[in-house]
Amino acid sequence: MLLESKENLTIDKEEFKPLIVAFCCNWCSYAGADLAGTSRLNYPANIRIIKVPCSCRVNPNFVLRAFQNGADGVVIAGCHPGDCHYSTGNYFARRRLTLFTSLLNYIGIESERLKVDWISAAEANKFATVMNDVLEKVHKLGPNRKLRDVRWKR
Amino acid sequence: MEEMISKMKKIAYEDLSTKKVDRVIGFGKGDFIYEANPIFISNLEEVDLLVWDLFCVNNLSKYLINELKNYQKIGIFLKGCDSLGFNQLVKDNKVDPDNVIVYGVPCEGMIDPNKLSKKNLLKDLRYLRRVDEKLIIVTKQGEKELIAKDYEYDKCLKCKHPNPVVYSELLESNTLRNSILTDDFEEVDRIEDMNSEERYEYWSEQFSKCIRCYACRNICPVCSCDKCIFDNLDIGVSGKAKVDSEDQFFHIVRAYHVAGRCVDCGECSRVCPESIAIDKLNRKIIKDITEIYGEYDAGLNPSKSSVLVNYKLEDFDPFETSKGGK
Amino acid sequence: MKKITEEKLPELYSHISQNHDLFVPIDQDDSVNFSLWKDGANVNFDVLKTNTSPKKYIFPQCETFFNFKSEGKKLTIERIKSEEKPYVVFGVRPCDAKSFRLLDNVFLSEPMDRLYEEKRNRGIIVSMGCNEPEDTCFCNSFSILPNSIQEGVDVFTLKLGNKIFWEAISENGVELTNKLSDLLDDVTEGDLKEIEIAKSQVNEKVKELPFSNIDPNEINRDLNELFQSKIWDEISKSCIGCGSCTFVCPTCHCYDIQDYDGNKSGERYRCWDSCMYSEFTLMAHGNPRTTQKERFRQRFMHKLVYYPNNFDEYACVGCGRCVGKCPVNMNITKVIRKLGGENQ
Amino acid sequence: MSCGCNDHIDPLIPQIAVVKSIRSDTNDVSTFRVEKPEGGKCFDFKPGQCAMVSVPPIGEAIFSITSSPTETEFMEFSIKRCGKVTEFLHNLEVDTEIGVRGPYGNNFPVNEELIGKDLLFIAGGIGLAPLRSVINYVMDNRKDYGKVDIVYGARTSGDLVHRNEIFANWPAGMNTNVHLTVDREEEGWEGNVGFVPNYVKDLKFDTNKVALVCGPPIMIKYVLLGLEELGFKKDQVYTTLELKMKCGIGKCGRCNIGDKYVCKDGPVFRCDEIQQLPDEY
Repeated sequence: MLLESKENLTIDKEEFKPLIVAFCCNWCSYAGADLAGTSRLNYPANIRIIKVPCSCRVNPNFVLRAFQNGADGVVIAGCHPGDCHYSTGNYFARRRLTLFTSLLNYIGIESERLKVDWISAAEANKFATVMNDVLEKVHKLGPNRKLRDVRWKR
Repeated sequence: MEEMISKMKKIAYEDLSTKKVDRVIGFGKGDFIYEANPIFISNLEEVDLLVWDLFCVNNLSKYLINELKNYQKIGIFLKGCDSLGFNQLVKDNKVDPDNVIVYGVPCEGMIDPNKLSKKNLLKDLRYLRRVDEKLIIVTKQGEKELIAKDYEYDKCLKCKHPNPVVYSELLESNTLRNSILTDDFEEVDRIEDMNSEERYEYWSEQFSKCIRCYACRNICPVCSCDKCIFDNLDIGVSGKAKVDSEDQFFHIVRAYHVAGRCVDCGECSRVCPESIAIDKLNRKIIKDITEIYGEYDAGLNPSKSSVLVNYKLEDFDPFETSKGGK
Repeated sequence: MKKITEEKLPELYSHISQNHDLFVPIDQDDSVNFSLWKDGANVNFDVLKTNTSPKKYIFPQCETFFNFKSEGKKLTIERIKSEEKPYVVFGVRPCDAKSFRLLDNVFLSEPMDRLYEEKRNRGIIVSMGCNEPEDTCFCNSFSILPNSIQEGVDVFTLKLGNKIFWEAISENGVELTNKLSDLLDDVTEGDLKEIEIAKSQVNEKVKELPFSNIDPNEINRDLNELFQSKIWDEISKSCIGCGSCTFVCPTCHCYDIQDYDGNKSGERYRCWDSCMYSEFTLMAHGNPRTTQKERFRQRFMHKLVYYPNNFDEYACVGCGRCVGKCPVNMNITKVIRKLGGENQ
Repeated sequence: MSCGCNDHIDPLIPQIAVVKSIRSDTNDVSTFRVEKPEGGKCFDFKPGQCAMVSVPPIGEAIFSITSSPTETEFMEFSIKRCGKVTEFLHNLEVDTEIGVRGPYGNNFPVNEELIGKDLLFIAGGIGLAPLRSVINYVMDNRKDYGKVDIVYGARTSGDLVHRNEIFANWPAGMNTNVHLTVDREEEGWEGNVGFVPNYVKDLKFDTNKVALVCGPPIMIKYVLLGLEELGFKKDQVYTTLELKMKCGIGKCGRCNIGDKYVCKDGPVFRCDEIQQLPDEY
C-alpha cells in the first residue's frame, strides 16, 4: 500500500538511469550549466534543467511534484549568497530551503536526493561536479519510491 | 470557574450595553457537560449563555476574520494559546487589532473528553471540577479524584503560555498554572532517531489515514489565505484522489506553509478525526528554527516579522560546499 | 440461530477470509476503524462508532473507473475491470446498515450506478446489534432500534458477554452460515431468553439517552419556509467549513469526478466531496453558494428535507459520528432542535 | 464502439466521438459537430437535453445539445469559451476524438404541451444554444405548431450566434418571425437596439402562446417579469437552467435547487415549477 508494488522495485541496478531535476537560477547556475556545456565538461545527460528566475522562486510544491512525477533526485542551484541578481532572493531561499530540506529529511526522504548548492555563472566545473556527485549518490541509493505517485507513468 | 463566568458576563454585558463592542465571541455550553461551543452574542439577553469551564478548548480568534466583515467592534475571550493565534492574525494583516477588544482569560489546561472516555469516565458524567492538580469528577458511581494532568489535552501538557500574551482586559490576574519554560521536543527527537526508511514508513502511515476533510487547515489560526491552493482547482495542485502521494503532498505543504508562523496551539491535531500526528510536523519546523535561528516567537510580537520573511547575512548555511575551479 | 464464543472468533475470521476479504473493526493506534482482517489483528467490538463508516466498502473515498490515453487525435478509454473477490463486512451496526439502504436509494435508482452496484452485490453484510448505546447515539430518532435487523443485512449478530449469536437473514447469509457450520453451535432455550432480555433492556436504555427527545418528524417540512429561516445565519456561524462531518457520515453521498494526467496515460476517478467546501458548486461563471451559511444550509436541508422529499426517509441514521468529530461541536442534533424537531 | 466494452450501461463512462467540424460563430463561441468514429449520431435525444463532453485529462462539462433531434447524422454543441474544458475544446483540431455521454435531463415538451401552439422563443447570447435544438425541431415538423416568434439578442451584432439560421433559414420559414436586438447602437446595425426583456415588452406579444426562454440568469429573471407584465401565466413559460454538474445522473449532489436536481429533474423547468424552488441558482 505504502510503497510502489514490489515488481517495480526490482529494476536492475545496471539499467537504472536516475532522473534528476535541477532548478537553476537564470542569472548564475543556468549560465553555469551553459558554460559547462560550451566548455565540453562532462555532466550527465539525465539531468533535466528547469530555469527559474531566482532560487527563491522554487516553491516546495515544485520539489514535491518532481518527486511525485518521477524524479529520483532534485537539485536547486542559485547564486552564491551575496551575489543575488535581486540582491536578497537567495538569502530568503537559504532560510526556506534549510527548513524544507530538513523537513523532507524528517519525512524520510534521503537527504542525498535533494541537493541545494550555490553555483555562479563562472563555475562550470562546480556545476559539473555537483551534478555528477548528485547522480552518483542517487545511483547508489537506487530508484526513488518515496513520495512517488503510483499513477504517473515515466 | 463560577467567579470567572460572572466576570465574563459582567464585562460582556457592560461593553455591549455601552456599545464599546457590538459583538462578543465567547463560549457557550453544549449538549453535554464535556462540551463547550463558540457562541456569538449581539443581544444583551444572550450574555447569560456565556460559560467558562474545562472544555473551552476552541481557539476563537479565527472567527474574527469573518465576523469583522459584519461588525465594527468585537470583544473576544482568548486564552493564552488563542492570543498567540490572534497576534499572528494581526501580523498577517487579517485582523485589525483596533477593532478588537481582547478579554484575556488565564487558562489552567483543558480536559480532553476522549481521555475521559478511554477510562470509561465520560458516560454518566455529572459534574467535574479542577482543584489545582486534581480533577474531581462525579459520575453515577460517585465522586472520584483524579490527577488532572492525565486527562488534559496533549497540547495543554506542553503549554508555554497559559496566560494571554495580549489583551485589552485581563479577567484574572494571577497565573493559574506554571508554564513550561524549556521545550524538549522529545516527540520530535524520537522520530529523528529513526532511520529514513522508518521515518518514511511512519509518516506514510500517518498520512494515509487522512480523509482530506481539511479540518486541520480550517481550524488553524494562521491558515488564513483567502483562497487556499487546495481549494483552487485551476492551479492544478489540488488532487482530490485518495492516493498516498496526494496525502503526503497536502501534509507537507500545509506544514511548510505555516512554517515560522505556526503558534503551536495544537488545534490541528486536536480536531483531526483520524488522529494524525500533525503537530509533530509543525514542531519539527519549530525545533529547527529554534536551533538555527534562535528562540521561536511566532505570535508573541505582532510587529516582529517571522523567520521566513527575514534573513541575516551571517545565517547558517548548510549548503555551502567548496568552490569549484573555473 | 447459531452461536459462537468469543475465543473461537479468530478461527471464524480465518475461515471467512479464505474466500472473502474480511473487514472488521480493528483497534489500531488508539482508534477503531473497519480494516482488512489479518491474523493477529486487534478486533474491537466494544466501540460502537468506528472512526469512519463502513460505507467506504460500497462507496470508496476514491475509485478510478477508467483509464484513458490520448495520442495525437486518438482517444482510447479503457474501463477498469472490477475485482471479483467477494467481501464480508462484519460488525456493521444497525444504523450503518440502514445507511446502506439510504445510499441504495440514490445509487441504485435509474440510471443505476454500476460502480456502486457491483460493489454492493459483491459484499456480505454481517450486522451486529448494540447493547450499550453511547451518549451521542440517536438512532432511535430515526426509528432505528439498536438491535434491529435492518433490511438488506445478510447476517445479524448480537454479542452478549463472550457469546456471539449468529442469525442468517438472506440467502447469501445462509450460504455463509453453512460454510461456517463447523464453528457455530446451536442455541439453547436459555440463550434465546437472554437475547430477549438484552433486547428489551437496550430499548429501555435508548429512551434514557441525552438525544432521545430529538424527533425530526416534529420539523415543519415546508421547504421554502425552512430555506428562508433566519436560524441558518445563527447556527452556521461557528461552522469552519471543513468536511469532517461529511466524510465520517455514513449517508453522505456527494462525489466529485476528476481526471489525473499521468503523463503517458491518465485516469478518471471519482472521490468523496463535501458540500461544505467552497469550491463544491463553483462554476466558470460563478457560484450559487458563496457563503458558509448557504453551504451549511444545503447539507442539513438535504438530510432533513430534500432527501425525504425524494425518498420518504431522512438521510441521517443517528450514528452520532459527526457529534463526536465536529471541531466546533456544531452538528445535526443542534440543527434539528433549532428547526423544532424536539419532543417535549 | 471503441471504448472496449460492448454496452454503455455504465452511465459514467463516455463513448468515443469525433469532432468533425468546428465552426467559429463569434470570437468566443464555436459550434462543434460531433459524430461517432464510424459515422452517425452518438445517441438519440430530445430537444433541450444535455450531454457531458469529456476531454481527458482536462475534465468534463455538460452542454446542451444545440442540433435538432431530427438531424440523424451528427450532434452539435455551441460552446462559449469560459473555463478550462471550454478553453481546451476551442483549441482542438478537427477530427480529434473526445468523449461524450448522455443524454441527460428532461426536454421541452415538444410532443406534448407545445403541439399545436403558437411559440415564442426568447434567447440571449449563448442562450440560443438549447433553444436552437427546439426551433429546428419545430421547423422540421412545422405543421404541428402554430406561429413562431423568435426574439434573440446579444451584446453586439458580432456576438449573435448561428447567423445562418437567424438571418436566413428561420425568417424564411412559414409563419415565422425573427426579432433581433443588440444591447448598444452600432454602425451598420439596422435592427432593434436594447435589452431583450425590454424588446419583448415592446413587441407586445399576445398571450395565447407558450414562451421558451434561455439566456444569462439576469436576463431570464427580467424576461419572466416582462412576460408576466404582458399577461403570460407562469405555466405558459419554460426555461432551462444550468448549475455545476459532475455526474449528470442526479447522484453527485451538487446541481440541486431544493430537492430537484437540474441534471435529472431539469434542465427544463416550467416557471410555476421554478417558483416552488428555493432561490439558490
